[in-house]
Amino acid sequence: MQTIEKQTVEKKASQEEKLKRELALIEAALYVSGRPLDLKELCSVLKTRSKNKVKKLVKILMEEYANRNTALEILELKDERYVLQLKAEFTPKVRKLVSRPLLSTGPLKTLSYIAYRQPVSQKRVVEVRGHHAYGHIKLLKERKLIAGEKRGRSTILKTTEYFADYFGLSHDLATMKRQLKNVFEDYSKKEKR
Amino acid sequence: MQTIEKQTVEKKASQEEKLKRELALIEAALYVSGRPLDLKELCSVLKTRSKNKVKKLVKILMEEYANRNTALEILELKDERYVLQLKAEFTPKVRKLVSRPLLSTGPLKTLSYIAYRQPVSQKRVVEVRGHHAYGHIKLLKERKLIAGEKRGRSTILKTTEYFADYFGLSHDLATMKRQLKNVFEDYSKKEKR
Amino acid sequence: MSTALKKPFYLRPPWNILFEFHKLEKLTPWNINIAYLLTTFLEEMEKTGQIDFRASGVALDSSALIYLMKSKLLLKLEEPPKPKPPKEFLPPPLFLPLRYELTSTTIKNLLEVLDEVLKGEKLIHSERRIIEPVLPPPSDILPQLDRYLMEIEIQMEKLYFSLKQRVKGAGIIEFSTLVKGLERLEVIRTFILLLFLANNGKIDLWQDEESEEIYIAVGEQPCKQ
Repeated sequence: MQTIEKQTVEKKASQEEKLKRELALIEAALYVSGRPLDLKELCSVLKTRSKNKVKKLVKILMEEYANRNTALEILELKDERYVLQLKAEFTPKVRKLVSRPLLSTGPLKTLSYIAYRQPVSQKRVVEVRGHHAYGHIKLLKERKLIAGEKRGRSTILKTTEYFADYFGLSHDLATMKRQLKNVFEDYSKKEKR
Repeated sequence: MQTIEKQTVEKKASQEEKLKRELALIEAALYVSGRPLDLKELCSVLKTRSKNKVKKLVKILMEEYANRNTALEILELKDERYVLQLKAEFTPKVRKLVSRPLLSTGPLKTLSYIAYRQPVSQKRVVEVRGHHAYGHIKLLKERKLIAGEKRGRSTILKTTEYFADYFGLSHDLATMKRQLKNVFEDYSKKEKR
Repeated sequence: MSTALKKPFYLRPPWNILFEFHKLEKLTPWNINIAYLLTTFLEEMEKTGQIDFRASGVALDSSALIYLMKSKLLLKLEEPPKPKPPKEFLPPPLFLPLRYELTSTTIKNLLEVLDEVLKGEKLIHSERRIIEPVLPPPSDILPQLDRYLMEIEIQMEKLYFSLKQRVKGAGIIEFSTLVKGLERLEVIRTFILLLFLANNGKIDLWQDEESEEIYIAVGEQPCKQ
């Protein structure tokens, strides 16, 4: 006959096992999807209906990732969505290894200008970034990172919600611009070093 | 004045920092490429010429991953190549989240033809697949799925190691073609039934 | 008389600059000392006794032109410099976060499409085979074909129309049936027209490997892509 102590230890061990498996499942889901997943999607992977349980699990996983202090991070986005991605600081160092088509530096500069100055007229963007910017704007629209809006004879450009999500930024314009300012300041500090 | 002890501690800390950064860089490279990388590629990310150093670092990272005991693993393949991937047992559980195809149908057809007939001249591929194939070939090269080689005035196309890795085929051309033929024949037989 | 044939002194440097306008354009006006040029020009003219009022006129004209160029440059310098647009902060590029994504294409997908591609390849093979054995050397037929070729568009339309009628809109007809009872030259002409029609995508052609019969498919065909 088993003693109560032994039973408790075994139960604890099996609970830990279960937790590990569930965390691994969430990690697997975030890894393969390569996009933000909402609680519903994560629930379906874990075969549970409890959003609360999944939320707790994701938080544990996020913390584990943060503690490991490596190249990957799990972020929480608006509306309780979660994404696994490479930390931005590593991007320039490993970009060349990506086999998917990426945007090159030119369009990315135009994007950051639009994000920083939005809402901004297309005319102004072209003045500042040069005539190549027409092509960049087309490309950025195709990728749904920016959207244009006709106002009289001019086109006003803004970033999209998809853009905010992709970068884990706020959907509120003022907050986003503040966030971006911090990003750019960090960046220029690093550049100066 | 600093004591020798303090200096030693500081030196050790900075060495640990450096190690962490290097491990994170390797992790970053393996994560974004999504394919096996050889020591040369990893050396270029770490900006070092010492394959031995990189090998040691990858082994440490492999061990870390093994100890974490989660959904991801780093494996060593033939010819000192390393890959970060989802453990096979998790694939069935998260497959439903994977919906984006590697390529759309047109380029995929061109790729399948090149794989089956390789080494094959670009001219022949365009003859069989039509003029769109020029665009497909460009795309497939960008995605590192095929490579072209000039032979006199014509270009000979072949699939890459990445192609073989992606579809789980041999790197040896003759073996790969035999594998493709076998699977293909099995497949056509089943279709005819 | 010999002096008249000799090149006048003012066509030599440094005075030649006043007489060769194309050279003038290439020089910076500030580098030309007009006072020196004109003084020495007069001195030289007096010394040699080659008094030529036309040359003096041209020299004067050129001097005026150089003055004009100099004053234009001066005016340009005096133009108030345009205010520089305030320097705007240009943020660094925003690199998109990199996320690995597993893709859904499997080897089964690859082989599914391969099947279709290889069917297309077979078709091209047979089209090629048709071209090689059936055509007699061009020298046999070309002289007689001249006028015919000029009317080829009309002939193609005629043939396409009759093909469509024979298959009642869409369908397949054998080449042997199409040319039954025709003379050899007519058969060849019909065949060439078929190649043109196939090239324009109006019809599809293929040849049976064993019977060597050529089949002509007219109307909507399943897309090759």
